[in-house]
Amino acid sequence: MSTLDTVAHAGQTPDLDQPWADLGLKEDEYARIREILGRRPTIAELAMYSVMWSEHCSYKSSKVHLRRFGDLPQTTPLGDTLAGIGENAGVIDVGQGWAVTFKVESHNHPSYVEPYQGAATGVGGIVRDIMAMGARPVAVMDPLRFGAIDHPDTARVLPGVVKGIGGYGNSLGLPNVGGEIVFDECYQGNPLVNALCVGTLRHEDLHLAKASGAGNKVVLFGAKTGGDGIGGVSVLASETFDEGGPTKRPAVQVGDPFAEKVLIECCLELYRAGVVEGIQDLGGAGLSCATSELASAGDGGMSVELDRVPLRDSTLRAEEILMSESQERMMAVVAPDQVDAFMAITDRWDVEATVLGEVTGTGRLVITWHGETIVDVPPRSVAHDGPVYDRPMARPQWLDAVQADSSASLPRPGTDELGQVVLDLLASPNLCDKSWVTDQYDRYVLGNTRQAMPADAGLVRIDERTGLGIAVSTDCNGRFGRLDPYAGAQLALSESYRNVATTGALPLAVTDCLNFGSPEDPEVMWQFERAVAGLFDACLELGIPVTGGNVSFYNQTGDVAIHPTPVVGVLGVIEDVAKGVGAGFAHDGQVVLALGRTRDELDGGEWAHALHGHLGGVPPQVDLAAEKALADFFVAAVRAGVLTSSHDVSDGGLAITLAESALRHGVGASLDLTPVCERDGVDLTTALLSESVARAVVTVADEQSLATVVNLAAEHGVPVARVGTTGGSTLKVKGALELEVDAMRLAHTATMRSYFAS
Amino acid sequence: MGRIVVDVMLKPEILDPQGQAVRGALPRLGLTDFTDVRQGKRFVLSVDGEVTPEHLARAREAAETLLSNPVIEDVVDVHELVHDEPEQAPLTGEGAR
Amino acid sequence: MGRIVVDVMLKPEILDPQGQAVRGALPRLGLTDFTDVRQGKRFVLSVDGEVTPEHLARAREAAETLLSNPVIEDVVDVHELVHDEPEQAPLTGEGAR
Amino acid sequence: MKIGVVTFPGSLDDHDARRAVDLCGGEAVALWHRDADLRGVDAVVIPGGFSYGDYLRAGAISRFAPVMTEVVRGAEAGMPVLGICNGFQILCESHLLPGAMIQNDHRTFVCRDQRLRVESTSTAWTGDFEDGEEITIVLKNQDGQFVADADTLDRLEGEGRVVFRYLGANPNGSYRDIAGISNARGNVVGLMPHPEHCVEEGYGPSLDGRRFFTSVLQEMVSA
Ligand SMILES: Nc1ncnc2c1ncn2[C@@H]1O[C@H](COP(=O)(O)OP(=O)(O)O)[C@@H](O)[C@H]1O
Ligand SMILES: [Mg+2]
Repeated sequence: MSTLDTVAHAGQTPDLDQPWADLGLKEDEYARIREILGRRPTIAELAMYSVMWSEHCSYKSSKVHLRRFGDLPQTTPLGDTLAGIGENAGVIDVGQGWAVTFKVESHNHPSYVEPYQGAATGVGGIVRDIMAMGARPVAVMDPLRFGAIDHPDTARVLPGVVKGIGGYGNSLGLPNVGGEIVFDECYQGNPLVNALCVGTLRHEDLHLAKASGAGNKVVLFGAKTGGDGIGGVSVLASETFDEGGPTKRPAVQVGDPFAEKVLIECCLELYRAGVVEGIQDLGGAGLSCATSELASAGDGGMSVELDRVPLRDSTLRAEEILMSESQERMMAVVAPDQVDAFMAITDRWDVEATVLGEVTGTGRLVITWHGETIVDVPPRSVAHDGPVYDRPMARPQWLDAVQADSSASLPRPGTDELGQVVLDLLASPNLCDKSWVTDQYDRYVLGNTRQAMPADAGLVRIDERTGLGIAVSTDCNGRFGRLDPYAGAQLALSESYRNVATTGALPLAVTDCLNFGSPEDPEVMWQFERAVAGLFDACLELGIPVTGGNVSFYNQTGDVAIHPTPVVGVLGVIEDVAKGVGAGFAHDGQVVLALGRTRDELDGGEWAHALHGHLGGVPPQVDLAAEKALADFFVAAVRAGVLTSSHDVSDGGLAITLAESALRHGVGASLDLTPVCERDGVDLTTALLSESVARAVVTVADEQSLATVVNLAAEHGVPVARVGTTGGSTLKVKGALELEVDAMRLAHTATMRSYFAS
Repeated sequence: MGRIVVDVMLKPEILDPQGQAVRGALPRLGLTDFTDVRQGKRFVLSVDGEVTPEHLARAREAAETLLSNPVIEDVVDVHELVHDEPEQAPLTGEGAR
Repeated sequence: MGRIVVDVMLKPEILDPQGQAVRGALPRLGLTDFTDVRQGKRFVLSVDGEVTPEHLARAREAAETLLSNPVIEDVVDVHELVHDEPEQAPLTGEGAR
Repeated sequence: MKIGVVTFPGSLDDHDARRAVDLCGGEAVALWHRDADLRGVDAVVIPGGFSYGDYLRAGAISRFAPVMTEVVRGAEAGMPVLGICNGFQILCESHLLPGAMIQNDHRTFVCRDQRLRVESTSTAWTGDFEDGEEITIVLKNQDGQFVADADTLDRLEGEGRVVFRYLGANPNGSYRDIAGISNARGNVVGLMPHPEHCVEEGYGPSLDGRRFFTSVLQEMVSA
């Protein structure tokens, strides 16, 4: 039999050599643990600290920068936030007694190792975060980045990731209402799989992750605990005292979406019954995280009998149980007189639930194993007071050269070449039709989806009675991030904000997933700091808070980091979702208007990237005032009901916006961009390909609506130009191109299929 | 025509939701003997003519590279399907093996 | 602990999308010997103690009622997993059966 | 008129089916898989989703739920039963309908607005359609390929029990483009597409789903 490393034993063996380095702890971190405890940690304590103080759980490299987001006013254009950064997910008031919670998270590395399960459990994890706020999850999105489209490993990773996201999300009955698919060599070996979930709740249903009220019970419910995701602890295994050695521990976590679907319904019923005092999901760091965070955020004390945890693998040792990342589990704090009611509900859903212990007034988290104390720590020291690093930063040496290498050196296409350029862009990996992917996602389930892909933003009804709805979009151009991380983050926000606004929704709040290389590289750290600063300044200017998000570091191979990729999600609200406007020319004979100002801005854009493999210069100028004006215009115009369609201008420029508008319903248009060119002083090529911000294309049905729109645009200071009329089977731009809509469709839809449909 | 069977199972330490679901359903049919159920895959590969050692070697290669995902699965068996196995003959009644 | 294996295959006349996909992928790995591939399911049922004839009978019942759908599938084999089968031991190298 | 909608663990479109029933003038009643009780409903909808995760085979495990004993009893006595997607799979596994569903031939989940032809209006759930009418209904599934042996298929065709057929490219490999079928009596219908997602302006590609529910309400009035 093995010897159990108890607290008492630790006291007697102060000089035992411990494998802190193999667990990823630094010498001074280990020293601090000893100082906190006044003795050496037990193996179980060491396991807890090491995992909770990891970069992933403690944000030790990013904390000093992320703190800034907390300085943003915690108010949206509609009022105070109900829960902000630091909770599982931020919660915002969207009016009429409704609240919305949303958050984006990464599951990058697991998805590279095992694309299907990595992506699936990524969805599962973010959905539990949303559930933990007391909300019903109502939609998901999946911003994705892959290596080159023609790289053999992309053929392995992409289909698996897509199948995993669909396999999990579809089985949960959550509509997938948007996302991104971007290909770039820089993500080779480091694909990004981010997942966003939105949930809704009534204000009074808000639940927080805290264990308060001494005597309240701590209940673990959901799936049994297995050895998932505790690879690191195998280090401990070799150090400890077992004979025979442990059985193998899985290298990847496998998701069970069915178990999670049942868990969702079960949780919602528990909330309705009012039997939950506090709730926390189990994600990274499993029970270590859930117990220490619940205790730390509450009264501070908790006692747990770890041997009560239902196991899938009876060979697991105590420290492994503490670190296991088995999926589909939750932890609740329940008043003693509610435990029976709680269990009746979990029984009804065939969900296993076990009382593990209770909240105490001791200020200590005490964990026992068959009666012996193996953990006795101040929970705050584990959960919230981990190490914080202000890592060195350095502006990259290469940046000046890259910024100097503008796209001006590339041959601009002549007007006679523009037709082919547009076809080539429509077929290019980042701009091509993604329905091969999005058709694998259920967008209809729950019956509230007003708009999903390929819309600018997902648009979802949250109240069937009143039609109250929300719009959500995620965006980021990592190339802009590489050219200028500060501007890159702002441009990501700018685009996401615009995508939400074009539907007529009022943008309210931001969530972000900051995907970067190694924080130990000063240049990466500099990029990170710049991106956070950019996002902070932009949110301040736009008057919207960051309510939550996620940081993913170490996305690099050797010395080569991915482009800084701060994926930004924006959520907006619309009073009557039925009034929301979609993209695309729907009818013949409508007036087409171009909104916003075009500058000569092709650096870092799709034209330079897709057709010339060029990345240099400086990204488009950030103009948040213009972005806000455009959004305000949209809210007013959509409320007035005068727009028949709207589509923003972003990747690929006006050319792609117009082409996509024609493709949507197969309605062409006849256009003349002279007013834009003359007003903005750009040539036709620039007008079509530039990626300047704060622009959109809208249509109106009649002269009266036109007048209203022109007035509203003037009122908000949005430049507007009448550029043509919808109709016909071609997209015609005077002096530049005339393309059959069918020919564009052929080019647009062939790409994904040719690489991935087997 | 010869046939080769490749059996692939999830590694024992990996969660098997499918097996769990079956495990949960059996008692409802009054079948209470089974303490655990794991679900795996069985492939039957056909070759022209007799199965040769080369065929088996290639089947093993296929098993390791394509038919199983080594991160979560084990190839537990690769063997020739011999004719006295009741292969493809539905099992019925008492007499069946 | 005893274990019983239940093998289920799609009926020969039903087209098997998964098998077809594997069949199509093999030549891309340079494996050109295989003229057909079928994918089925393999269940491993555990029982406490030795496998008895009663256990086998019940496994057959499970196979016919739950584990297979007779409209599309055949139960091709139900047998005790005997210990000299290389069960759960990953197959490696030449020596492996 | 009360129409029951069964919820199994893993049902996803149960709420939507109840909404559709209510919107079309019926009274939706939630039924629970564990209860061998139909709560006095006049008809039953088995909704879509992934009951029991669709592990093993789609619909295989739900078939053994206590509520299904009652559904089968009711169906055999002539009560209208509609199986949508997973519900269709459950009805096949329960032997209320012939045939079975296997994985889509392209092996991926597919979500699309699907054109269908109504091939029979003499069932409890299709009386409000015109014979041969073309409709658009949301289709979304992973295991939607309807298969049956040739005799069964011939019999279904011969007896006019093919109720819906896919138009355009076959979305999942279903034999003879079959999207939905009925039992001999016409009270039990199963189909892969989702009429409950086509009942509200702006929340689905059409309103063609409404007539499934108005048909059965009409049928029950005249019965
Ligand atoms: N991985 C994905 N999952 C779901 N929807 C996606 C995904 N990738 C792209 N989409 C959807 O496809 C459409 C086009 O994507 P994109 O061109 O990135 O939009 P935009 O430029 O408006 O942000 C959008 O509706 C987007 O939400
Ligand atoms: Mg857009």
